[in-house]
Amino acid sequence: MLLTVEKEVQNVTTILKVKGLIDITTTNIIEPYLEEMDGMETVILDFSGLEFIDSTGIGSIMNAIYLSREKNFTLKLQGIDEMTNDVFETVGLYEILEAFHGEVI
Amino acid sequence: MYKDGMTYVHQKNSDGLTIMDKTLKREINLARNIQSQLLNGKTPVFDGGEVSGSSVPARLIGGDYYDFYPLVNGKIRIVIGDVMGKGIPAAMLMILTRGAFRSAAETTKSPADTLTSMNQALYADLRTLKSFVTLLCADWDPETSTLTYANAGHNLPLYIKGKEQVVQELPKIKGIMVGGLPNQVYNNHSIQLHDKDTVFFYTDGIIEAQNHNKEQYKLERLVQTLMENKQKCVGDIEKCVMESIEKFTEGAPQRDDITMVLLKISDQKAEITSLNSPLMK
Amino acid sequence: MQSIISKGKNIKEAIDVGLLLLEAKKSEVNIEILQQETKSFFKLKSKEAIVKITKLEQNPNQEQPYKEEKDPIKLMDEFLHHIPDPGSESLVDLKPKPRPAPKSNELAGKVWVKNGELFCQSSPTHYPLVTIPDGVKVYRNEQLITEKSFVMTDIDFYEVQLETEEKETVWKVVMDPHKLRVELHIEPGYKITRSLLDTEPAQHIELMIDEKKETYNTLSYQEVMDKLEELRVKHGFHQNEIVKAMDAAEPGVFTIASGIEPIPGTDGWIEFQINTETQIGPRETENGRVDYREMKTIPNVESGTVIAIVHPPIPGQPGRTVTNEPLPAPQTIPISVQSGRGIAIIDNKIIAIESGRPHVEKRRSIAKVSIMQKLTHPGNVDLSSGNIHFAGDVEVLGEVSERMVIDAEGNIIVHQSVNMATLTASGAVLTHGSIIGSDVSAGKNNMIVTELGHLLGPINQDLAKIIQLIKQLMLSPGFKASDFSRGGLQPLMNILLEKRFKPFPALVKEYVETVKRNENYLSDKVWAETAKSLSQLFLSLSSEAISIGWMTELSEKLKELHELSQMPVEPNSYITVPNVLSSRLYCSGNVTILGQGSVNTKIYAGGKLTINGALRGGEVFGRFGAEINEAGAESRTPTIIAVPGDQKIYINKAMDGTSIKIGNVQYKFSETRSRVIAYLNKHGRISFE
Amino acid sequence: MIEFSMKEAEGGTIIVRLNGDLDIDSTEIVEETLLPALENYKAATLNFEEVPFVDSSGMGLLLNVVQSLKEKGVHVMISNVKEEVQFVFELLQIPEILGKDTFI
Repeated sequence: MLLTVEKEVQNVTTILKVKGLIDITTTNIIEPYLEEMDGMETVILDFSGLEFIDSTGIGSIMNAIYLSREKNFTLKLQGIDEMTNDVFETVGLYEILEAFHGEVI
Repeated sequence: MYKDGMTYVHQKNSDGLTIMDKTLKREINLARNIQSQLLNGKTPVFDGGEVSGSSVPARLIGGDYYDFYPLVNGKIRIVIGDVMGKGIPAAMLMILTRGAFRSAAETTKSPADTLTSMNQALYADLRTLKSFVTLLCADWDPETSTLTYANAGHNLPLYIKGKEQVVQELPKIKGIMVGGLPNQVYNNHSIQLHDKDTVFFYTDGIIEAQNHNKEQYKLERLVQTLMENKQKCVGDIEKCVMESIEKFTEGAPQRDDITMVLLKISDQKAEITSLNSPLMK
Repeated sequence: MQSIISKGKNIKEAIDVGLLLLEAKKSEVNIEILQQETKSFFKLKSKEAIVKITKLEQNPNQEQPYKEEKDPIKLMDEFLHHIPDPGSESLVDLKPKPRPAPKSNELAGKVWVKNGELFCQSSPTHYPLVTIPDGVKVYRNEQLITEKSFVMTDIDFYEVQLETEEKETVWKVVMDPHKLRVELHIEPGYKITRSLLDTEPAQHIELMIDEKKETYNTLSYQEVMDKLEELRVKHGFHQNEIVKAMDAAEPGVFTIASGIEPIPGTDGWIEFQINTETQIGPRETENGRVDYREMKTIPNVESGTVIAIVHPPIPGQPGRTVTNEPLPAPQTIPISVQSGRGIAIIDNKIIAIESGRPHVEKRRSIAKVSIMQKLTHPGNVDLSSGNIHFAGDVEVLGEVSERMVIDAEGNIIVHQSVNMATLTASGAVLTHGSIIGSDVSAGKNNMIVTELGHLLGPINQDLAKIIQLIKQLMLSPGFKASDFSRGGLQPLMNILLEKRFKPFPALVKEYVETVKRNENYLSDKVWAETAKSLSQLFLSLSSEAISIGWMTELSEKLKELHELSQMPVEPNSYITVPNVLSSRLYCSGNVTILGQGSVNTKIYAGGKLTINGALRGGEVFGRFGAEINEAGAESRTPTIIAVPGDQKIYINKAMDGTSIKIGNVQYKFSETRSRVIAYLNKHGRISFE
Repeated sequence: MIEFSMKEAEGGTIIVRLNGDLDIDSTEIVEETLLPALENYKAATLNFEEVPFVDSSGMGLLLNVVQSLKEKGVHVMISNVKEEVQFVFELLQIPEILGKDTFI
């Protein structure tokens, strides 16, 4: 598998640890995890195991951000390496995150 | 069995392909032709410089987009963009983006306004489709030799200074990708270009091009290639970049489309009057 | 303990529903209001009322320490009783917070505000006092309290009414008449919500108000785009400004589209290849004396010299309106060059075909270039030399004596004095000696043109009226126009001139005569031609057929001439002399008296009048102001200095008895005054700076 | 071309009914026939009811008739002027020239 997701639930916080690459072939793996966040207050996406992300992957993260409003949780991103950070910054992902009261930790 | 043009018939032929596969393939080919005609349309010709652009899709059809639009005031509006995703969905959104650019370019005063207008026009659709487009829009004014640009989440173009012999990114300017948030205000930034300067707009498919060993082409190689060929005309630089990528990837299948647009300033400054607004070739 | 959460349009409804579900009476439950219903600015945002209803134990007293004082259920009943109708604008905070549990002795006789509600505790010895600030209404048992302060009791029911203010978003899109700019004016809507601020318990409190302003900018992108569409705005949108306007919290104006303004071109011009500077007169030396030897020599050219190059106009660049229509640049006017004497124009070059002083006279877009010949008269001009009439410059090295006349189409320069003579020049007049008892005029032709212009104004006005009248007549159903083809307009003209435009022929006559009298100075044939046409039309009784087209054409020409006469001439002529005595000076441009001054002389300056010395007696006029060192005479000879209403008079020392006239207002100095700067104030009276 | 008919009224007044256009062709009739015929009355009323058009010569003619009759002591009145003709008279200020009371 090119992408694995580890789910860890602590009370009202869910941590999703993403390992491998998020691209067009793997977004269908991560999306179901995000869909089942009802009742969660905080969802943390941990990217420390991320190898590669493409624009479809960014699209998935945007979906997560939009979902956070719908399902009323706070989305936090962590473990972003420098290269991914550059990409996120370029496309303006952080501004969107901020607009939806999410944060980077 | 009920047959009409809308129904694909599952029936293996001798090659092992279903008829549906063949029909689909033909239609994708048609779509690719349409897209390539739209992309490789007219390139404006004007005094004081030249532009050129090209795009190679990773699959049969791609989601990258570039365009030129001559404005009534004699400027050329250039846009380059990368639609999220690949293949047919991305190609469809690319056509949508092109329409939004064409109508916005016609009516808006500056690149920033064009991006704002495009975001206003595309936001709802892109949200519904859970997609987005990164765009970089620039106005080249042959009269004053200034390049004014605005950015919606795209990577910054490379600026090859003809005189100083250096390659660097254009001064940074931020902006959220089109389809990210509604009611976005984009900002313009201007730089003065000089004789023999080249601006290289591209999508990240170039620097992320991979060879069989999963190594990336990287910005360093691109800069190197541009430096080596900077004195050439835009068509030749384009060809050299493409050749360099091909040589590096050795025909390995690519994950992303490869697109570039070049603008080069040439010294033959003709007198600019209202009459020599750009002509279409 | 059984409890449910119930919703309703308002609190009452929510409670009613809840009680029904619990099958309980109001007295058996504890009611907690979780959410007050809100009528929001937007219907979408309105909230339902939510209450939590808990069925009480048998003995609710344990939970309700205040039971003895005031049954909360009863209190609630009272509140519910006073819940405003859904339609009413007043907001009452109904949240029944658990009452603070202070020690009763501490609070006795005090009043306080907690969570926006007014509370009090009476005491047998003291009644708490509440002061009502402006803008707050307090009701006691539904009766408005009109006093500034009131005594609060806990047996009455009090309601505090605070007003909310709402204003809707107002916006409009304005396009300027040139369609170059579209502005969006916006005043975002807002809602001001007021609530009572908590106040510590005290025997006397003043209610304090908290004000919250929320902005509701309801402007939508689509509304703006629809409006722009309606205005047919297609081009030059500032999308960023539209988005900013949608976000605006304060009233503002946003330029949401702008066109491209046309870039004006350059009118045609003459580029001189030689120095034509002739304006520089004698210079004053440091000790205040005038050195005439410093006078700049006037340039001369040999025949064949290219004097100037005529440049065609450079057209401007058209602009574009926001409605995507081209906006033409202002029309550029070519310069029309008339070749005078000694000048040939080949292609775009002005070439001297005679030697002499190049002379250029420019009025707006018409320039006349000629070569002035120069006559140098070595001695005096007197009976033995005879009068001088010369089509060029005249330089007299000696003096001009009694009754002699010099008439020059160029400049006149006299090295010595001018005595009882007449000097007339189309150009400038310069003398190195005094002028005594003489008539001197410079720029004669310009003065005539100005004079003719004054006549042309009313003539053309009348002529336009006559033409309009005739056109009206020909269109009227009761008028038989067939005779025009035979008899022309003459019979009609006779009626009109005799009866309706009686002063008109007299004006025409004056014009024709002025032109005839000054034929020599009017080099342009157009003056004579118009005079002839006017005379034929209105002065002769010839039965020659005249057509309306001819009259219209003449009217156009007159209008043009009138406008031309109003234009300043470049360069203008001037008179520069050291002293002048008992003479008359007329000049279309500046008059400068450099020496001791002017005595008993009449001066008319079409430009500025400057007298470095004294002005003693006489009447002087400066069209562009007067600057005089010393004015007035000991002998009380009348001294009058006049300028038009829009000009100023400067006098370093004005002796008593000196008169000044600005416009039509006159002032006489009754005592000597220094450093006078006089002008006409906005009330039309003479003021001094 | 114009025609006229005359009818005597009380007090030495003659009423003239004009019929046709008052124009350049009317000059002879008006000057040579009408004018002499009216000279001996105290007052003359010119009825314009049947005059549909006037031209500039006609107006000159009218002014001439009124003035010469006035000189001879004949009081002239003009009546029943058609609206269109009245408009032309007013453009040229004929009522001001002849005196407003001339028109009835």
